[in-house]
Amino acid sequence: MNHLEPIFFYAFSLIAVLGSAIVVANKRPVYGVLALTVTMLALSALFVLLKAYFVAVIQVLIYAGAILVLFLFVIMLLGMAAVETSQRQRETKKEALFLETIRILKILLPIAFFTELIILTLAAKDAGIGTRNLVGTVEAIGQALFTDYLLPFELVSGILLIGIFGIVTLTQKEEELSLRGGPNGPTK
Amino acid sequence: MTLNHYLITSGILFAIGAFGVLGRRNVIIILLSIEIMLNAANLSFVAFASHLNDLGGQVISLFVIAIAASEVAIGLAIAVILFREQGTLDPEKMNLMKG
Amino acid sequence: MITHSIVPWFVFIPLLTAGLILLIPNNRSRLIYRVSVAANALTLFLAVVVFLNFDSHQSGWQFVVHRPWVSALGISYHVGLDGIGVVMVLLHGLLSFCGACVSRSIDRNIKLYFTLYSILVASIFGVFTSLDIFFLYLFYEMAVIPLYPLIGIWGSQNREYAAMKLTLYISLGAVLALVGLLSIYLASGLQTFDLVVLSEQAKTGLFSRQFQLWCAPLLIFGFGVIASLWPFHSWSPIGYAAAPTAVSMLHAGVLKKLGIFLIIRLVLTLLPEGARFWMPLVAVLCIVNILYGAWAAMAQNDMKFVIGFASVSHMGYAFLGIAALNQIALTGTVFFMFAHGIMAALCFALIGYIYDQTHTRIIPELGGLAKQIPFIAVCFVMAAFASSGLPGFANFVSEILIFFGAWETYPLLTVLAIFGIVVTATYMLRMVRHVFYGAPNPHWEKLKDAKALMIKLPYGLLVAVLLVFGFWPSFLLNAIRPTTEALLETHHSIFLTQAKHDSALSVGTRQLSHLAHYLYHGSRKENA
Amino acid sequence: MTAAASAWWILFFPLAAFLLIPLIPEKKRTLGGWLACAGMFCAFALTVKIAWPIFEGQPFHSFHASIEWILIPNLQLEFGVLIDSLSVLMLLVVTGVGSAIFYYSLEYMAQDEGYRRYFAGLSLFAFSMIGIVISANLLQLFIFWELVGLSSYLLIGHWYQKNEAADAGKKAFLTNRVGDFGFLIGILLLWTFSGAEAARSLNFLNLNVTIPAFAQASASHGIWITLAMLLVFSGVLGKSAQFPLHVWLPDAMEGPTPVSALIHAATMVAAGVYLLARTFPLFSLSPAALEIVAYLGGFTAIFAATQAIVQNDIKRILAYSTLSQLGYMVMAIGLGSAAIGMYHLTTHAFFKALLFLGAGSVIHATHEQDIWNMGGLAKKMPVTSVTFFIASFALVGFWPASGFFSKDEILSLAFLENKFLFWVAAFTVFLTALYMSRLIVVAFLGTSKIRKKLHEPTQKMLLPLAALAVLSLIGGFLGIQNILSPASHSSHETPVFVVALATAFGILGVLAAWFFYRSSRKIQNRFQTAFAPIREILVRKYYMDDLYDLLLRYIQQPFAQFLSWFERKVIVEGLVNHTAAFAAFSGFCLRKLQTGRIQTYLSVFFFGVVILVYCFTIANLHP
Repeated sequence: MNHLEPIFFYAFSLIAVLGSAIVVANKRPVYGVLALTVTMLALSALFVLLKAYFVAVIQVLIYAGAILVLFLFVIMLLGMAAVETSQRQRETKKEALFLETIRILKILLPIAFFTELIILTLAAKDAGIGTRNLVGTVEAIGQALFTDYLLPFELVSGILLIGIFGIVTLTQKEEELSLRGGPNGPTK
Repeated sequence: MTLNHYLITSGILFAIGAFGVLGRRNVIIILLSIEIMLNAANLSFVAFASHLNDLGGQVISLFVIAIAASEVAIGLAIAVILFREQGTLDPEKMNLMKG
Repeated sequence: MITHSIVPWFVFIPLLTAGLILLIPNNRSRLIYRVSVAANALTLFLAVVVFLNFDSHQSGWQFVVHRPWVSALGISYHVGLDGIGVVMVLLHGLLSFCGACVSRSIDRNIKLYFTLYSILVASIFGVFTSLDIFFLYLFYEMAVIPLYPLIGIWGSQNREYAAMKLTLYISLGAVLALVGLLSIYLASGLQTFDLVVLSEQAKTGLFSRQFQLWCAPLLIFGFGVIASLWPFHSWSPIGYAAAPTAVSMLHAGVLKKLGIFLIIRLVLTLLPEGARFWMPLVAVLCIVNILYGAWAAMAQNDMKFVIGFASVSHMGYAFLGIAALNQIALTGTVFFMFAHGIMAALCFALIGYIYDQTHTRIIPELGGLAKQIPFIAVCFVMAAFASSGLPGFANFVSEILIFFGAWETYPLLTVLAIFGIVVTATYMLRMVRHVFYGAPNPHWEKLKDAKALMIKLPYGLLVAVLLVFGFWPSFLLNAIRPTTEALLETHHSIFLTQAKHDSALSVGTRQLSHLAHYLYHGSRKENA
Repeated sequence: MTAAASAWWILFFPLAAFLLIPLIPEKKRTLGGWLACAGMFCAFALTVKIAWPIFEGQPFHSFHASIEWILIPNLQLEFGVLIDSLSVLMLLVVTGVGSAIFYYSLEYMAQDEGYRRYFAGLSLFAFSMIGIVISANLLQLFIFWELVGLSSYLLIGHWYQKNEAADAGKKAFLTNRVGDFGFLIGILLLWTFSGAEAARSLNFLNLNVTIPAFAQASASHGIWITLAMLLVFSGVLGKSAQFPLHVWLPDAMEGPTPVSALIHAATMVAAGVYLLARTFPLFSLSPAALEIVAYLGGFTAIFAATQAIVQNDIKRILAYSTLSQLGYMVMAIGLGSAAIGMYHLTTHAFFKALLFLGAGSVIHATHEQDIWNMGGLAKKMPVTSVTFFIASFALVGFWPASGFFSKDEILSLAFLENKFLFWVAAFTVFLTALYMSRLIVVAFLGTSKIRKKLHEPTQKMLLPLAALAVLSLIGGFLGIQNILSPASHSSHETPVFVVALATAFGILGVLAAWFFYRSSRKIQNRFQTAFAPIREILVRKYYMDDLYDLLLRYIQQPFAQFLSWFERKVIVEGLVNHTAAFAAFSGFCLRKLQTGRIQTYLSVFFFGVVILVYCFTIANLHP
């Protein structure tokens, strides 16, 4: 099994990288979401390689299944407008110079960040193969979850609850506005 | 495979996600790129978990997924409202906070 | 003995008066004035009692009251007086009393004025009496706060600018000093703000030489700002000119001395090596202080500006005394602080009296006033001669001590300082000549002289004090001597051992003054 | 009462008068006058009591007593009394002449509205002058030195209503201050030389011992000693109005005439000569210093005498004559004999005070100071004129008068020591005779130009005149010179040639003035046109006043203006306002950063993260 591992690793990480590149580079968000699903699956394969089976399953079920589906719904809701119209509004000459530098910066920064990470990881001395006998089975995770990490577990449920409240109030605000004409007249 | 490999891939993914957040002019794509960055983080968590033989890394990645879920939900709700107000998804237009 | 716990009352009485004044209804202005004068008279009486009961033979802290407050950080309400503290408390008692008497001419919202005035008095007493660095800094900042409204509301022309500038400058200095104080607290590692403990440890080399070298300038130039050391002096003439009489009296008389007092109490005791390293630079700066202030005063035609620049120039002498780092000069400096405080306050009080009647301080407009206000004229002539260091006044004794002391370490600079006296005499007499002598100006026919005893009291009191300590200075010197002796003990003990491996690294000015010193003394040293 | 105790009392009598006079109400102001005189008379009486042995010819034994004033480790300043033959003589002069002048000014200032203030000032002056004479150490002498300057400031500026008087007072004090500046540095130098660190003291007795020891220590010390003594001499220049610092004395005539008599003739200006005599043992250590002193004295003598010739104000003529006589005294001490200098000082005090008081009574009667408006006073004011003649007789130095003896001592000393100075002194005798006889011829003889009826001053003013006249006449026979150097009566017999030459010059001067000023206007005008350029220089006082005004106006004033400009521009505008401007500018730049675009914020944020990680990499790469 272990002689096949490098091949699987390179394959899946390549797929993941390409998928995310497509997400970032394409024009239409729908393709973005699909590319992201592909990346998610590749990542869960990597998790399997790392013997984190439970996390891999959750990744596929929740992340790919629920969140990305949510994305699709929203894109459908927004319709054509979602296509990026990238005409540039006129800027004053002085501002242009400033924004130009910011744009260049936006490209340079991730690259700079990436190179630093590479230097750091290469510099790390004891980067040998781990003992690799850790297996992320359901009962191991379940046991850890409900003993050592009980408090964070409860807190996460709290955060999810807050998320729900947030969405309800946001959407609530939106309907109420349309009923009584809203601050700046009926919404279009 | 060694820990470094996994860290390098998660670094690449994170960089691409960052580029997406900074460079793209569409809120949805920005949210997607944020998801990529979060996944990159997850990958490195799990890689370290297996490397350090400590389950903590995997449990944390679970939590990250949970939080990412609520974050995306709210992010999309805001995107929808912004779209209703501004009529566009381009973050450049949204400069009410201009100093 | 009841005198044991007198010292805390110095701070509490003015604060209580501030509270009491707030209770008095606003229209009873005469009552407010009387209450505050009475309170200041009480503090003056206490100051005199403390001065008389001060045992000048033992050099330690006396009248000590110690209450731990925040033991975690090592802060405690620790109050006490040594030789220098007693003299300063007496000075402040005198000036606050005279300041209260003189501010009879304040007409707008008197209640607020006297409340702020009492807070200012309380905080200055706080600085002189506290032995805990935390409280020292607390009261130091508390002194600056009431100054802003006092100058801003009751001052004369361009008072907002002056109040703003004054507060900014002093708080800038205070911030610099705060950095120094905190680094002392941390570097000592004793977890205590207690000055007594720190100074004991400092004797045995608590702070490393490296630490002292960079911490000393922070404190010196931090407190140098309020003592108007040369580059940071430009706030003081403007500040005094705009301030009301009583405030400029207190400011020139006492607040300026805070800087010097704190430098002596903190830098000389805790950072002896740092002091020894930086003092040549301070010496050069203070000579610029003297001559610059003197000549600038020559070119002014507003009386308060002249006295403002005069006090800038006189502060140069105090710094010269400190910079010389020997027993005579240091005793001279403390005595000088007392004498100059009285003299500057007297000048401002007299100018205030004239301003209240003539509403102008421009010298060319005034002329020949001696005919109308002889008493004020006599006091002013005496103040002018005291400021130019005429024998018979306390200023002369202090200046002689400073010159004899500074002569040992900086002979050439002392010569320049002595030349400063000649210039001082010139501009003071020029002012006396134009304001009081000469043909009587018909415009000022109706000036009223100070007839009633209560009006004459502050001026007479200050002149009397100058003369008494001028004729027989050992009243004060006996109190100051043991403290300066003990203080400089640490310097000699450290430098005798340390003199041999003095570090090559020394500031350019240090070489400059040593070169001049060597050239001058070189031939005399080897066989004197 | 022991001698020391009486010395203290001599000092404190005038002080008591000074303190009591202001308490006297305005109504009984004459009481103030009498109080001041009483103080002075008691001081004089006590001095005579102390000096009694001298009158009986026994040698005077000096005594010294002092109390601690400032006590600090290695700085002991004490307040002491030192009475020796020198100070007794000076005390006699000060209190004697002072009493006469006090008595005189009772009458002279009777109508003055600042009566009590005047007598308070006089008593303060007497206190400080006596202080100088009896002080035991140099610093104490310096203290009284400045107090004398203060009292002369107050007295010159007595009529402060007049602008010239106020300015003259200020000028006198400041010029003295310049001299005192050098004097103080000299004291500091002497203090450092006077022995080991802890045992330093400025006591004269100590100085006379330690400084010579210091001088012998090594050759280079001689230079320091000369420097120190020249600095002390600068104090003398200021006080005794010698050459560079003499400008204040002629202007000091603005004060009342008794003040000029007391201060600017007899006592205060003599304080400088007294200091030279007191520190003579130190001066004698450095011949170079003495050389300078002698030449400067000689120069001042002739310099002042030339200016006296062209003065028209009677008091200014006497002022310049005082300058030139002081030059004589300084020259005498410079040539090596303090005794002769003091001798001339004593005799000069008598006749110069008499001259001023005489001038005072003339002014009191005629209210006129310009000699050309007087004339023919001899007939109208016989007593004053006779005393005036006696005094000028003594000033020029003719046989019976005391001036003859003291001046010839100086001339013979000069003849022995320094030929050049001898001829300078001799020529000055001629000039002295010239201007004094000019004064007498123009003011006292000739036709009277005064319209109103003149009357002799009252008895109160004439008595001092008479007393001083007697002293001026018999002064030479009192044997004053052997008070100071009793042992060796002047070793050299005054050569006959010197006496003859001096008298000849004197007579020549009188005759020249007699013929010139008695002759017709026509000849006088011709002479004046001939010497017009020289006369102009003399009238303008060698442009010294203009030089000092120039110095003040074109150096000190612009420098002061520059400094206050520097103050406003560089410090205020420069540092302060610019820091404020910088704060505003940086605020402006940062504001531009808030573009409102989320992504710019994110990129800035991400930039921060990159920097942070960069730091970690650095930290990791080379730990």
